[in-house]
Amino acid sequence: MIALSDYLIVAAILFSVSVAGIFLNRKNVLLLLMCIELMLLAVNINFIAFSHFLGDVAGQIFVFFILTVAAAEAAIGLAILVVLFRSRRTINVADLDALKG
Amino acid sequence: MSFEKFLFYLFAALMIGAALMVITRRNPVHSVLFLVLAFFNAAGLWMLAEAEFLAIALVLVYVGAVMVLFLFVVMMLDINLAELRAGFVRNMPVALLVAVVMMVELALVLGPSRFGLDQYAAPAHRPADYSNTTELGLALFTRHLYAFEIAAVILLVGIVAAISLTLRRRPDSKYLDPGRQVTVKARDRLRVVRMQAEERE
Amino acid sequence: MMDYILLAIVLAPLAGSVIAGLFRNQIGRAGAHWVTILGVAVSCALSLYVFYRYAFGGAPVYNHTVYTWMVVDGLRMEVGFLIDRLTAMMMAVVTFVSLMVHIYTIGYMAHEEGYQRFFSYIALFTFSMLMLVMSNNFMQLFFGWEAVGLVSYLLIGFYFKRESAIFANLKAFLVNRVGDFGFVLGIAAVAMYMGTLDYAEAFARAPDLARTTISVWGDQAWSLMTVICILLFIGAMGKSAQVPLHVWLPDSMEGPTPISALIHAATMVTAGIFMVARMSPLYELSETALSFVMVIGATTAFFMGLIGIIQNDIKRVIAYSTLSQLGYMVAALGASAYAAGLFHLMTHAFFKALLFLGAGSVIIGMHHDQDIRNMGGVRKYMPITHWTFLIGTLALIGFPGFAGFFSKDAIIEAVHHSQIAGSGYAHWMLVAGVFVTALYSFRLYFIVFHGEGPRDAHAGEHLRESPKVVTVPLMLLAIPSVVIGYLAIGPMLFGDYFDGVISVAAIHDTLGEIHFEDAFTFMLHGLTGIPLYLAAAGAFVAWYVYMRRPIIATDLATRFDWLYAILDRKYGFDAFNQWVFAGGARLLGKVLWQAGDRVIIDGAVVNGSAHSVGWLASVMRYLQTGYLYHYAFAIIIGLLGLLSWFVIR
Amino acid sequence: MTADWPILSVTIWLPIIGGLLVLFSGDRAPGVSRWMALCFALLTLALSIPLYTGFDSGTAQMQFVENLPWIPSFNIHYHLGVDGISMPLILLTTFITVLVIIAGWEVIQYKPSQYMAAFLIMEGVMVGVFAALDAMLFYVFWEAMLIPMFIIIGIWGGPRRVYATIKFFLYTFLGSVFMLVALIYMYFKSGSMEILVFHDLKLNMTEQVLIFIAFLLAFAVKVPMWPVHTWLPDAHVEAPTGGSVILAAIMLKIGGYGFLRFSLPITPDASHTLDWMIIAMSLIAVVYIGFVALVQQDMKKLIAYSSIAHMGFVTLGFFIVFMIFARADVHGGAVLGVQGGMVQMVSHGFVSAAMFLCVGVLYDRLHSRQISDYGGVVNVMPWFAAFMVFFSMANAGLPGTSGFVGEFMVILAAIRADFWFAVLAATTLIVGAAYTLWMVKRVVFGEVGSEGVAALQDINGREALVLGSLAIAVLILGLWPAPLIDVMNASIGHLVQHIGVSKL
Repeated sequence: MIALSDYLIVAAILFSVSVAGIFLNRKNVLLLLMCIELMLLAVNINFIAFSHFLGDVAGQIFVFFILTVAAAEAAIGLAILVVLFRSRRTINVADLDALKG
Repeated sequence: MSFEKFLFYLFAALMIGAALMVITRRNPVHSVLFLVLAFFNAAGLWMLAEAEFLAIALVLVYVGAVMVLFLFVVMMLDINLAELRAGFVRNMPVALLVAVVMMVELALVLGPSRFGLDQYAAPAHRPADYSNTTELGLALFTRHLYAFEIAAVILLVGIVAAISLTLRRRPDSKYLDPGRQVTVKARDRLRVVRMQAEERE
Repeated sequence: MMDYILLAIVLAPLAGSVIAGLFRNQIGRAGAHWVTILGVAVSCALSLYVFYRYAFGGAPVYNHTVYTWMVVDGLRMEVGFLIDRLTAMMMAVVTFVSLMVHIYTIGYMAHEEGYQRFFSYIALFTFSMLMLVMSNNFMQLFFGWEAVGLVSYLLIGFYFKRESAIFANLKAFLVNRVGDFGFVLGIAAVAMYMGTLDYAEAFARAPDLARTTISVWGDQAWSLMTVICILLFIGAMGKSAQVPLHVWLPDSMEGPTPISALIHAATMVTAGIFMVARMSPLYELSETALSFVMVIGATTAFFMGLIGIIQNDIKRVIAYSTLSQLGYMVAALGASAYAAGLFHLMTHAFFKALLFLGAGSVIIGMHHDQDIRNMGGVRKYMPITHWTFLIGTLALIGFPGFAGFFSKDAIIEAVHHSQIAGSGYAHWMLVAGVFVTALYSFRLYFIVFHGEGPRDAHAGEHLRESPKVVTVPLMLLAIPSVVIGYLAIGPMLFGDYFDGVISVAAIHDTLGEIHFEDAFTFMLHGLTGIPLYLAAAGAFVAWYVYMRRPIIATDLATRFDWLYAILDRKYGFDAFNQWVFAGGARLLGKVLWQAGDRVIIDGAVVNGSAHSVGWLASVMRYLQTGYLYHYAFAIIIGLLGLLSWFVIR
Repeated sequence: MTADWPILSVTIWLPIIGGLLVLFSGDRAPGVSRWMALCFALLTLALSIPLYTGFDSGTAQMQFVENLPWIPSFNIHYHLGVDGISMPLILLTTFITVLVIIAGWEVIQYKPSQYMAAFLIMEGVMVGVFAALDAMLFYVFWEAMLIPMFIIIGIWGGPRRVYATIKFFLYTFLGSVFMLVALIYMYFKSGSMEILVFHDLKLNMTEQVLIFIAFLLAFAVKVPMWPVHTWLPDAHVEAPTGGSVILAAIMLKIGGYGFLRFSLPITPDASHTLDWMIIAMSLIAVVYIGFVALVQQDMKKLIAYSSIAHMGFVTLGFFIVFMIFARADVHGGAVLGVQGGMVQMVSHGFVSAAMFLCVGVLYDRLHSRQISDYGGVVNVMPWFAAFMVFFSMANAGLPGTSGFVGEFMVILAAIRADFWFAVLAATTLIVGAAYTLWMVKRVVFGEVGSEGVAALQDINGREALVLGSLAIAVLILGLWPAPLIDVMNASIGHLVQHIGVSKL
């Protein structure tokens, strides 16, 4: 039988992979966004698994909302990216240092 | 090993593999496509966990809409890939270290010793006429209605924000402003100027 | 009836002042002097009536409240009038001299700017002085005390364009404030220990507190009465210009001459004398305070007179003479001869006002030149001024029969009979002062009125007698300067005039030891005393040195140049105050401001904390690279750390 | 006693609503907004007068009480009421606001409607501070007060206004945060936010000392006491005339009011234990600040420093109470000191307002506050000079003006605590006269100092109205303070009795 820990470990691996992705592609905003999507996916897997094993539908509700917010976030993130690219002709994070103290 | 277990490992392996490809591909288009694959497999995992509605929703909404949006953007932008790849190899050891440490630690926390079958027995399968959609709908539209509406608003705001951010008003395009047309006054259009009559020379 | 009369006495000058001040443009110059003179005349007439009622009609003491200023914590503070013979006398003197000065001013100020303002001020002064003398409590006394100070401030600075005038008025006010500092503490002590500010109640409770001691500094016990009396007397030292708070009075001569006559000779400066006399039930309980008073007074009387000898400004000579005479009065108070002090106050008010107004008349003739070295022979041009001035001078030096003779002789006798500490010193100072008085008075008289004529011949052509409005007051003042002493000495000093008003302890009753039958025998007795011969000697020396052999004066000045320098610098009081107090205060202020406020509080604490925050931030900003991935790493590392903590724990 | 209409609420909210209306009226028709503002201010003044006429001076109870639940779950109420301590200050507020609005009539040309609105809102909020009987409500008004002032100095201020505003804001804010902590602590202890409940709340010595210090930080900054006074000169110098007037005349009083409403009755034992500290700070304020004022070159700074010295009298009067209690050989005097402090506050409200307005009159004409730029003003502005000398005399505490009454009472009380307190306090007679009259000498008297002075115009009717009404107020209070004293008597008597009883 599939154990709860199996789901959790899969999600943990997925999460770690996406963390590694953030490190590897630190200059590419697009990939950063994708890694965030993957992280959220890992989180969602956890929710689904807990919902399944605890027999509580609330976990799925959470996933539902996370999906909603993630969609909105992706849309706005990409929109910002487009605007950014239009004005700067680049999406290199290293060039975006307006917040430098 | 039961069929379920097999499916689980299959989906899981494919998902992790696809995720690894996402973060290592040189071409972002490929990354997005592998991301789609990862999502598909995740949907399979959700199916196994009897979250059918969300699995379908993930495929339809997420893969169908969000990922396609990603694809559009990636293809639309003319990105200098070499510049963005710089430091990929240099960061590899750090990335691996962090990832492995995190994975190990997460495994220690989340592993079978705490969340194995001994602690949480696998739940019984749902009967065939059980509708995940119904149950989710019931919960969503009763107890969580308020949150649901907020989510709707967030989506709306997201849409508006995305559009307004990317909307470009072209200065050369001509258009009519009905509001100004309606409120126009005669004196805005015509100015009567009193002038001294010039003497004939 | 009495209520209304008293209110009218006080309010009539005030009304005149307010009208002349606020509606000066509407009523014009003539309106201003008419309205104020009317006010003061009403006040004067009623005061004389009140004086008549008390002096001859034997009216009972009037002590009533006009309104309650406030009642707080069991302490009633009221505005009210206490009318007895002392008050009645003061009212009569104040309003009479004031009226004379008002009339005189019409002539003196005829061509000056600020005519209405001037009348408004002097009427206001009359009001304030009346409030002071008619008060029945300490609070109102202080009100009048400060109000006359205010008017004095305004009037000294009347020529506000003149730097010396506005310097002098500031100085006058501040020095008076030093006195008031003591005065208000005295009042506070009275309120604290007697629980009342009303004279009658305070005096009634005073004997019970005669043996009370308080510890002011450390454990040393001080007699309460001594502390109170000395504190109150510090106020009197300010107002009546006693050493060392006398410095403002000579400078106050920057004001117009009528003011010098009214405020800085006849009335305001005598407020201190009046106050001490009024407080006689308190002073009698403290011999230490009386000694203090007497020594201060005697010192002032002699040493200020000396300075008068070398002054060249006609008004300043008289000012130093005023200081000296005030010293006589204060010394009399110290000898418990309150009546003698008040008697001298009254005679002095008349003859000193006369002298000042006479000097003013000369100044008018000299076109506002006040330097006596430029004068001379004025006698020929201004006969009335000359004769009245001579009368004033004779009264001042104590020529037998003139007013000053009786009062001054009584004071010297009284001090002679006094047994308290310092009376010996005081007696010799006062006796020596007689010689000095005669010397400077006749020096002034001879230089101004005799001699060849004005140094500037051109000035002589225009020199003529002053108009009637000037000379009439002179003549009116000359009369009491001659006769008032002879008439009043009997009842005032040795009769029952001040019975029940002034209290003198039996052991201090110096006046009682003077043998007195009537004024004439008193005068004859005076002919045998040293003071008269000293005065005559002074007058002779003045004549000899300044008329016969002027060379002697310059010769002496060069031979005793150190003495001359000391006198010329007025014993260094002014320089000392200027350096130590004015300069010191400014230096202290600068140090406190720059070092305390700016450097320590603002620099170190306030801005220091702000700067340290800024410094910390400037260090912290290097952590803010602005690169997204740095923040992301920070988050992840933080996550990792948190996770590790969970695992390891 | 309760009126049949909510007089306090009206006094608070009418000007605030009026201010908002004026704000929305905009700057297109400045005349309209000025008149609107004046009407609202006058109306508020008129409506606040029943507070005096309907006041029952025989009782120390709160009057004109309004009590509605505000945040019921935290037991916080909209609770208003006045006693003899707060009522005169409310009237002072409504009166001064009218004058400030008239004084800023033509002077403020930049965004006049916002200027007027800020003052109206300020008025309402300040009345709220005085009237609040619920600590939370008090705190809200207390903090709200900072905002209009911040704006007034920040927008219409002088060249260094940013420094001044930030200093002002941080100083006062720092203090009030500690006060909030104290209030919350007492809320948890008593379960109520009622100030009157706090008065009877039992607290042990440690609690009292900590609460006292927290309050002290808040109120001492506001008063301001030495050594937390340095914000005041800067704020005054940079503030527009109206801002200075409100700041000096009313905002400083809120600190003094706080001592009477919070520190003394809530923590009597701590006040007793630490009174030496307050007395020392007060006396230092009187003497030290007096000397500092002497050397100021800027008229506003000089008056600001003199304000600090005068407020030193207020705190001195409040805190000598315990030492007077301790003296066996003296009867009474405690009430005298507190009353003296109160009278000094009201009087200082008039006098400092007038002094700042006088400087404002000069500043409007010559745009300089430096004493050295003036001289001989009396030659060209005789009426103004008369007012200036009069108010300077009041500032120096001349009897017959209001400035004397409070100082006199406090000195009379201080000598009962210790002879030397009175000596040090009385030095203000000399030093106060010195700095004020020296300034007068250099500004008003003398030959015409410069061409700028020669071109000065005497005060116009509007300025005469403002200064004249203040002069009348100063005179009335000086010649007949009994009406003010009578109103406060019962409340202050009750207060002194209350703080005489230990809470331990």
